[in-house]
Amino acid sequence: MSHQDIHSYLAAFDDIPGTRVYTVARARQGYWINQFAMSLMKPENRARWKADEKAYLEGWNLDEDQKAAILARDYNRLLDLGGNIYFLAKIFSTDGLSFLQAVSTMTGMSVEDYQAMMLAGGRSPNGVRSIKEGN
Amino acid sequence: MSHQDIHSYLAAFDDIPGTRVYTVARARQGYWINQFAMSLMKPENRARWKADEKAYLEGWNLDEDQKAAILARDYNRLLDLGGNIYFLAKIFSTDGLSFLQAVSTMTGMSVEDYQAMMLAGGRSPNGVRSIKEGN
Amino acid sequence: MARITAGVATSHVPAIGAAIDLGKTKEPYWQPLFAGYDWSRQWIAEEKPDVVILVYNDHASAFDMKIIPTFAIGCAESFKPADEGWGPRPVPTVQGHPDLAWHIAQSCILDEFDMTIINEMEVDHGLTVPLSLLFGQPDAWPVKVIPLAVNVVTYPPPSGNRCWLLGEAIRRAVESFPGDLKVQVWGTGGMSHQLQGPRAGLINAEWDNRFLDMMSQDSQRLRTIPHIEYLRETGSEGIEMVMWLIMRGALGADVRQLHRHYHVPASNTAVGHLVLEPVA
Amino acid sequence: MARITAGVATSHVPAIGAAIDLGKTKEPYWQPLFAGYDWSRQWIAEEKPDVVILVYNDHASAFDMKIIPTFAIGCAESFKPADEGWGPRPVPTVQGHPDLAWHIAQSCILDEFDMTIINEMEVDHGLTVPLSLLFGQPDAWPVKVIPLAVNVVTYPPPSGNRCWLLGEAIRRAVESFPGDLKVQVWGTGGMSHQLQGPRAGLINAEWDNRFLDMMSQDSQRLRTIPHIEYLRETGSEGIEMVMWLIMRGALGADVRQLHRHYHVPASNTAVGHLVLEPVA
Ligand SMILES: [Fe+3]
Ligand SMILES: [Fe+3]
Repeated sequence: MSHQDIHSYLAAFDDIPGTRVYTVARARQGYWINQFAMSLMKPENRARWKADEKAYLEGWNLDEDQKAAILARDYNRLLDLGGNIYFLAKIFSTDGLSFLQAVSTMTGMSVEDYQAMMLAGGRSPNGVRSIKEGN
Repeated sequence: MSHQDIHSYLAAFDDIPGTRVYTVARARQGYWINQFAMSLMKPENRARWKADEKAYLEGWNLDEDQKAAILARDYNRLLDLGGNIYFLAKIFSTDGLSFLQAVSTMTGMSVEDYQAMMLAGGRSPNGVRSIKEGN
Repeated sequence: MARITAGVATSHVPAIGAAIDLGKTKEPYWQPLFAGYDWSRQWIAEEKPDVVILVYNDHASAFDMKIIPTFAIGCAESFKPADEGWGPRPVPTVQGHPDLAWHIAQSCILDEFDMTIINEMEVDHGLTVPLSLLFGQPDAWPVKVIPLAVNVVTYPPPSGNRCWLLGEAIRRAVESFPGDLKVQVWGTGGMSHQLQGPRAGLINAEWDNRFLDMMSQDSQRLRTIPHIEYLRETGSEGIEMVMWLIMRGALGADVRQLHRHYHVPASNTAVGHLVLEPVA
Repeated sequence: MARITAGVATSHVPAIGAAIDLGKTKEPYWQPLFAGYDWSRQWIAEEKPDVVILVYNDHASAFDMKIIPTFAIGCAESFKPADEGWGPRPVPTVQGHPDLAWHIAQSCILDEFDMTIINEMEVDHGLTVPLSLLFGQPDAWPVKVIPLAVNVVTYPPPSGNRCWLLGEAIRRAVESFPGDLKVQVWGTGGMSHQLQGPRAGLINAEWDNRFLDMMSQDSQRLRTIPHIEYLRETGSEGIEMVMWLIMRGALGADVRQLHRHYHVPASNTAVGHLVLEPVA
């Protein structure tokens, strides 16, 4: 067993275009975004959330940026602030959105165009493997 | 790394006199004894327990044997029924007993005699290592 | 003695569960996906395994950020479907096999795997969608299930090699369990998918199919695939495929491929499915 | 770079915490026990470590039977003392070192240790009594602490060899942490004690002292001691000594013994204490 260095392991993730890997740095930054989102697994919490989103967010140790991104359903911004997609899924599921609908909002495409891309076989990996290699 | 067989690993434990190792079999049998005991870590639960021990036990999926042993503070019996000493400690701590006081009740000695034995260097391992070997 | 009689790999996309639950499996979008499981449903109905060790990942359902176990084995009597934000799936409660689960947990710890034992847990689509794909919509699941939840959400997940080694340890454990049980190991998740960011929607059918090939033809090579390769080639959530290696490691050196299916898309994801049989 | 500058071993008997909290350390019963820590208190005041990686076991305080992690590393900002049935100990909240803790967690997972990461946890006497023994009663602990909780309650605990290997992995992790930190590793629990059944009160001073010898003289032999030997020779709770091997493994091949203390009894337990220094 070789002992890989965690720094080089992590550094490679930044070389993938259009992707935020849920590293520890992100997990720590987004801790309360994710814990808030997870709370929406309980129907009584979903009811309180739907009744008054702003009031519900007060209980969760979130900063103004994080609150604004949640209220705006700005998922790319939420990823940058440390949100993880599986936690964030509790927010869009509560909104009645599917993974496909919510995910498309992060790509700059309309839901229809995104759906059509998927039906045609999805996004090609060519050109989006590595920023450095440009492949 | 050699692959030790779990059956021979566990069988050896039964050869130690006067000892109940907290194996999985015991952990499964005593699950609710231990979960009940753990609940006494909260002051509000301790208050309810002290006010009416029998009533408090109703919430915990315990059989009559287990309830009787808890109410009697029969710690050897509780070990046989799957209790673990670190969980049971929440019961005797709530009673205001120290580990030494509670532990002595399992040995057939008075607290004073047990305490004196400990001051004299404790119980010798000679003769209580193995039932089979008699050493 | 108990024995591992087969391995199953399958994606576990939540939309597949929704399609089943809402009776949409015959719709044109879904029909070709489900058709690829017809053979497997027939096979498993004849095969009648007693227990499935179901390797999956929890998607922020049973575990929040307070506690992140690398390998968590479910030893409970039963496991309720989790409410992931739209109510629990209308599927039966999953019945565990505590005797075998605890036996595996103990054996693996003796074997120097640092298991986390779970006695109360809800299970999400990662576990229930594979059951629906193989068993349809019964009133009760016709098999006992031992959930094995692997962290592939917070980095780093376990290496592919570590997953393979755990599979080998699970096999040793199963074979030392007294009692005549037919045990299957299922590896779930994947294949290509990325659910986040501007690169979302990535699918790499070529890489996926090479991976499917290697499961039966060049399996030792699978152990050496680094995490970054899954991410670059198959999207950020493609990392779930490391879990297939626990299944593969449990089957021994050689396997026969009994069935194979690959379909794009299910929602954002490339669906891959294999049925493998160990060759003595 | 961060470096491991010393290892400390010590028992963590709850009654010792009570004696300190109630101001009884000068009483005849307790005086000889505490006297053995005088040298260490002075040493550590001069040594001024930045961080202690404190290996201990949770005694049914943070973890109930729902979840049993083999190795759980505390990555939180701080950890409150647990209420073990008589109210929390009146000691300061323990301050963590999340940067180093997460670094170790990640590095050890890459190194194929199946860590459980903990972000919220209370800590019991297993962790706070060693701090009190070394630092007395300050208003705030003069060191950051990374709790490393090892399951030694539900069988099987990790093997001695696995503990040693984790120690080695922790050392590699610490040495790859950027930033100039003096890090100590403490192994706690033991020595001889049995808290249950008719055999309770067992003390084996001869075995304990051989174990203390081996920590600096024949340390590779320590890895091979099977669980059953701890149980037979030192009582059922003597198994806690496997945790010392994580500390010892982290110090490297050779160590110098700076201080040693052995005292019977503290309540039901034989108290052992070592201060060790790695030899380059
Ligand atoms: Fe998944
Ligand atoms: Fe202890």
